[in-house]
Amino acid sequence: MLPSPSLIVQSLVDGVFLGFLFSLVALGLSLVFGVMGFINFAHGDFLMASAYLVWVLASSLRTEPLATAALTVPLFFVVGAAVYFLVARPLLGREPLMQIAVTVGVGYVLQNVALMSFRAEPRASLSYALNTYFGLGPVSVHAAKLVAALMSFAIVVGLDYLLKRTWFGLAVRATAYDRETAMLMGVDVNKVYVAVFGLGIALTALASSLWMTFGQVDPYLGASFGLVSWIVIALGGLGGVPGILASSLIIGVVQSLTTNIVSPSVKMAAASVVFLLVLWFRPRGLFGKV
Amino acid sequence: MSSEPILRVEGLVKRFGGVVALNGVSLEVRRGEILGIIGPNGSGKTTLVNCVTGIYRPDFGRVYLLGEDITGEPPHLVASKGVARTWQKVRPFAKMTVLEAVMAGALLRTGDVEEARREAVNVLTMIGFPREKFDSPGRSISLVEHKLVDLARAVATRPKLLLVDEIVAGLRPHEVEAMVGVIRRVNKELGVTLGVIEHVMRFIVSISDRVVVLHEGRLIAEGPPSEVVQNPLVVEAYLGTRPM
Amino acid sequence: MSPLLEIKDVEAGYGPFVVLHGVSLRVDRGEIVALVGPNGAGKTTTLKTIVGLTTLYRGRVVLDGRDVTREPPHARVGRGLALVPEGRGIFVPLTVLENLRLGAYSREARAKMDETLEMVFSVFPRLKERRNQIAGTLSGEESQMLAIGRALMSRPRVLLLDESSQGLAPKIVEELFEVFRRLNSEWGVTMLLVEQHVKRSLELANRAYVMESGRIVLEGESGELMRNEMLRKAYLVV
Amino acid sequence: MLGRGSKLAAVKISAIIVTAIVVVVAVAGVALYILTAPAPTPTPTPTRPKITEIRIGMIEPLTGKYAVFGKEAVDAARLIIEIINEELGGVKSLGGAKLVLVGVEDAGESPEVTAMAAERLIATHRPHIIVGAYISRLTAAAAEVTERERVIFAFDALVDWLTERGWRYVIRLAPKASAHGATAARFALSLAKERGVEAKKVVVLHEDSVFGTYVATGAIRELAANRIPYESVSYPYTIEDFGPIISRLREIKPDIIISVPYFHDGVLFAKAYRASGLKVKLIAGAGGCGYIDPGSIEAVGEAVEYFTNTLSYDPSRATEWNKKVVEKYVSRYGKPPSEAAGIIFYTLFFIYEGLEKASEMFPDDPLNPDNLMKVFMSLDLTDENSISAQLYPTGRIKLAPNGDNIYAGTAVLQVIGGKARVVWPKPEPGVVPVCPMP
Amino acid sequence: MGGPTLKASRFGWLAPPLALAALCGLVPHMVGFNQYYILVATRIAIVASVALSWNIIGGLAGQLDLASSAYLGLGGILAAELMIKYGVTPWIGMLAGAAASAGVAFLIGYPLFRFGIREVWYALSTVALVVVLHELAIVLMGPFDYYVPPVEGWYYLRFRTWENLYYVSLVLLAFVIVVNLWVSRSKLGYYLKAIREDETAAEALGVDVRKYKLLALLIYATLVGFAGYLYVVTQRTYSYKTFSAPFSIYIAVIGIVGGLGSVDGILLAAAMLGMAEEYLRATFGGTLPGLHLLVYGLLLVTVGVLRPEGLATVTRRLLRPVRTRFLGGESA
Repeated sequence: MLPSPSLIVQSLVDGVFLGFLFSLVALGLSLVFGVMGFINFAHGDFLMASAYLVWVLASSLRTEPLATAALTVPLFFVVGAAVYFLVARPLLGREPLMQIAVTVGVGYVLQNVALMSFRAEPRASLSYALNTYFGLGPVSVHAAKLVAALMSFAIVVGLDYLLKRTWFGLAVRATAYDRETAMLMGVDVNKVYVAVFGLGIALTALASSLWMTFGQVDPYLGASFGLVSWIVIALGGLGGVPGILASSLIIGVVQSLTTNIVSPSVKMAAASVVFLLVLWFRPRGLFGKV
Repeated sequence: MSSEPILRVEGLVKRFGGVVALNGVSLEVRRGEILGIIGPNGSGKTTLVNCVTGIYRPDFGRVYLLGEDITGEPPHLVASKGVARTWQKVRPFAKMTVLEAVMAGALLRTGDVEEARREAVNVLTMIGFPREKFDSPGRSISLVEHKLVDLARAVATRPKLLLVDEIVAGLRPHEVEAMVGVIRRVNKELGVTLGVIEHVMRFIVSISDRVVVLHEGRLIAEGPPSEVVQNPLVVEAYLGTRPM
Repeated sequence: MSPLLEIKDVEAGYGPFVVLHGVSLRVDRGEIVALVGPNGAGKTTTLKTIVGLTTLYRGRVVLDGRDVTREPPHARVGRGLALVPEGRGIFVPLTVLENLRLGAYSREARAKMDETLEMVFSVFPRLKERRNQIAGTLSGEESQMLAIGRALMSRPRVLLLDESSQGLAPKIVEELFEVFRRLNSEWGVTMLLVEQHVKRSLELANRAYVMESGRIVLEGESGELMRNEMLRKAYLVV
Repeated sequence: MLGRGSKLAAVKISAIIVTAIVVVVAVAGVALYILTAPAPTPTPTPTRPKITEIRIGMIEPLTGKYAVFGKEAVDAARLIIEIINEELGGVKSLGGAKLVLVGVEDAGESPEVTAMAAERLIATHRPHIIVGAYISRLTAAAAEVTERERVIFAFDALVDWLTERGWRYVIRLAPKASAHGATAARFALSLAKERGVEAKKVVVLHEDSVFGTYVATGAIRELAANRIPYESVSYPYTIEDFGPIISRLREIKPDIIISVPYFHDGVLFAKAYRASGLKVKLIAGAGGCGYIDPGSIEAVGEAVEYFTNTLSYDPSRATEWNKKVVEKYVSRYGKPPSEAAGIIFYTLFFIYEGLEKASEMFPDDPLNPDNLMKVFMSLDLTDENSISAQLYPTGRIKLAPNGDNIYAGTAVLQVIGGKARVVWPKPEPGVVPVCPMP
Repeated sequence: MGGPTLKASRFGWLAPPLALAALCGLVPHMVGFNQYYILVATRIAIVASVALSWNIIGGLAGQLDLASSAYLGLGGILAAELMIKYGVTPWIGMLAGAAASAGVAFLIGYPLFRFGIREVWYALSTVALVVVLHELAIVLMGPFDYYVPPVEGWYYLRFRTWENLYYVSLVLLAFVIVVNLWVSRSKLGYYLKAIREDETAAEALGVDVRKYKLLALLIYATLVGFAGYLYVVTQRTYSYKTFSAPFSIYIAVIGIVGGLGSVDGILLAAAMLGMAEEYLRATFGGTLPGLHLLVYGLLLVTVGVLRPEGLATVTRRLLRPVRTRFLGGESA
């Protein structure tokens, strides 16, 4: 049976919304990987941890999940900095496999601390204001998702501006390209690393606030976000915010289409197949430079 | 002895972006000789080696090994056809022992590990590598030892032609002296034809049968070492007295 | 008067590889000092040691009477050292202007950036024309101008130049040396330069050091060295 | 340098020798094992030893996604065992022998881990009876071990085929999955009919695990028997976003949705449904959990109002023991028992009642698993003669040869005013089922 | 290698492996035929076999392969299905499984190596393979668990008690160890190590990098595919979940913690992690959900951060007295 056109349109819309959120998460990971060459396989798990914090705050204070970002984002920046000093810095320049193994260990720790604290039940703290749908032609739009997508987009564009137009951004881009020469410019590379790692983790906190306006968290939420982020980086190449955005949207739409037309069970496989094909035929990513 | 040179390079051109690293270089390496290839920094010496050994594919020009066109062949095929090289910047096998690293080279000509081990021991002994360090891992040996291992690795592949890229850079005078002996022995005792790329003229002059000079991607002089060194073009290229 | 830059009895290298075996040299205020010697002699390592990019085993680096041996590279840059690295070290994906701005990254330089930028553009008008271009699209000589211009952006007290004329056409090298002269005389920039154009750099420099195998083997007034047989030996043949 | 060659020849020879020796040792080990291994059957209890304790083991998911159920089951078991030992004085016919919870193993969330846990539980504590493991696929894995070791396994898992595999030492009192589906359909159709609500199209919306599929099959069978047009929509229970499913439902426009959630997908669906503004007459849940358990209501809030669900346990059954147990449970754990606890209630009391009878039927060897199974099969319990029946939704327990309760059935609860109220088979006093949903 | 002690060491180095083999062979007796402990030991032996197979691609060739569960699952599921549906003995099924794994490895490895994909991208590609198989299996097999039916005997390679399978696993482990030793002492091994160290330099020595990497991948996939059935039997079930990214990572972690390329270190790591994990799960799993995984994660982080060379150095240190006695010096 052919899927109805309205289902396809709906999938495209949902996929685009999802893609914007992906771009927010993937951007943080791509900064960490691009600037300091550190492979973080626990990136998604930080999102999960922060989502729990959002849940705790939003349900105990009875506030909008989005409002909790004011607290979680700075807090996770600090968490990111701490993780950088404890885990990432000793491993900089080591074999990639060691970085993968250790960050997998960090992910385990986060997942199981969450499990011990909150048990396995999924938790949700829906947005009060945004939890409505409205029709737009054949498509029904979930207000919370729309807001999440718009905010993600705004923040990603803002970060692009930050990277392109500020001294900090200049230092980050210089460090990413050539660490040693950046030092010769007077850039304190260590500070840049801390800031970038903290920023990457802070972005997952922000993404989790947006996610929690319509989604829910269990200890295993991070895995899919982590893998998707890596796939987005492979597709987008490194360094370019537009590349990240475009490939996030592609993955969002691919996942949404497979979910609706084939089965939700194979959405990660679809993304993985896209990843393998791109890797084989465009090893530098769909959008240029690595 | 056949008149066919071991290696013949014709009109090699290699560009990187806007920079022309090789600009129509043609040269020959004759059987049994030590050819010195010199030139100031950035004159295209290493690019020449990379084009010959298949690491780069030249934009124009051909490379012939004993008359066979090997232009653009992948490095491992070039190596198995008999062109070995050493590296200007050492590429140590940090976790392998010295002996193992050299065996990896020797295994090109044999599938038998024991034979390769004997060969590796022979080569290392011949180049005078200290025996007590045969089993040291690559990460624990000194720079000059690295250079020797690198050389031994390449020699162990039993090449027809060995391209030695700046092997004495960074070495102390007495080490350079020793290296002259090593290179000579490789040439004489094993009958390997050598292309020695070097920046230090003194070294080149003392070991080469013949010298070619590269400057800005072009061949500017060729001849016996003593003549080449006196060539005003060469002196200028090196000391930069005035624009050519 | 104490020298502006001095390194004393330095033993340094990269990880386990010791490259410099007890190198000492000094650069006085307003001087141009040349550091020459064959490949692999340790010239680049010496410059990198001055800015703190190598592993230092022994010895001290003193800038204007202040011991900076323990300071990280970015702090030394803040104190007025600038190195134009070998191979230029241009940030290829960034624009020309961004590269130049990075040169003025340290706090003191940032304040005077606009003024310095005008000065750099006056020395290298080509950079002004191309300021919004991606640095990767520059030609070899333009990249070299950019590298030097970028170093000047930090208003350095000592400019360290590593093989700046490498790969440039002779005419351009001529121009480049003219720029060095101007920088020294008009801007009062003190320079330590590593060059393969030995003769030309000796003509430019007040004094020079000759390195071989990680040691200083000769030093003196440039004119004297020009006539010294040892120098020819180091480079050419016995 | 005493000939590297000779050393290497030695290495080669040695490699062969090592291989040979490893094989020889392995073979020797097997031989030794055959000679010295103990007889594989557990030693039968000889003449009438004094039985002081009956060892009960539990395997429940305590980590992973299902931990919430496992923990509740263990809590319930501790309570019931305490009641049996203290209030009822242990198994009187066995001289007051106590039930002892010798070990609680974590079933994890994968069958491999569960099987491992079962191996360990049995090897370490040699329990007489094991209760577990709530999740059907985990239960099946544990049963593979209990069957081999001839330990009686009382399931608190619902999937039909657990009792269709020819296992000999298993019992299950709880209503199986398809019974849940059938009950939900029967309840929805009869309520709709009673209220004159149109039921032209029904969607069976189910998660696609074995459990969900069995429940859905039960519902579909019931719908087909009543000639009601239906459409089946499935999704994985790991689903994160119900948006697409809502779109499907929007297209199908069903009157009634029979929804088979696992747990977290139920929470998610309820929210998505409310947010979507979609309107159906009734959402009748089927299956073990979701919608009406305290956890769901807490997690979902108002969105789940008027949803119904089947339940293997009826917390409001007005029998003496049911009231008592619920009261004790609430006072100890501060929340009403959900299904996971309820199944444990009647299962443990059933075991207790069987043990009381065992010494009567098999005075020589009451705890022998074969004997015990015969005892369990012989029980026919009703509200009048049994505590466990009083705790059971249908009030009657008699096991079929495969270990399933012949009189199995479920209750249906509806969330009314934020509380789960029993509306089927008999509504709680003062409760009127709401249909159509406003 | 000093000459004088060489004579004493000719067969001396056999002592530790012999002691180990004897120790392993007697495990069932030492634990008093406690089925649980024997099963734990069996699983450790199988996991160690998989980790040592991984060592060929991961340790020797230095390719960060995270697809071991893909090959294990393919081999295991194929052998089990052949047995259940067609009554084919697992002895043949395991060979078929090995062949199927090798086939899939070729299909994925050929393009990857052809396009020079390395490091994190190779690792992610192998993760992608696991994800694709995982979800493909959901579609093909449904979300069900499949059980190997309760048949027993050597024909089915499945027994009422675990001792026999334990010895079969030991033989498999011994075989994998021999393959490891053989590979690392053969031309292939030297070439793989050279590739791990520096692909470009290896190529200049005449090493066909693509070919040898592919060869390593094929050996690894074949061995793991062969072990699949044993794995499935000790796990008791197979399903789409057999294709598990965490399990693949676990295997790689054993290889890393044990020390890349080191047989003794990996054996030690497999045994220690296997026992520690089971101990923690059994001890704390019931009271504090997730604690064993938490401790395991912390262990991973600590070992990774503080001792990145792996456990091999620890074993070296522990075994040094033995080695110097029998070997007369440090060996590589």
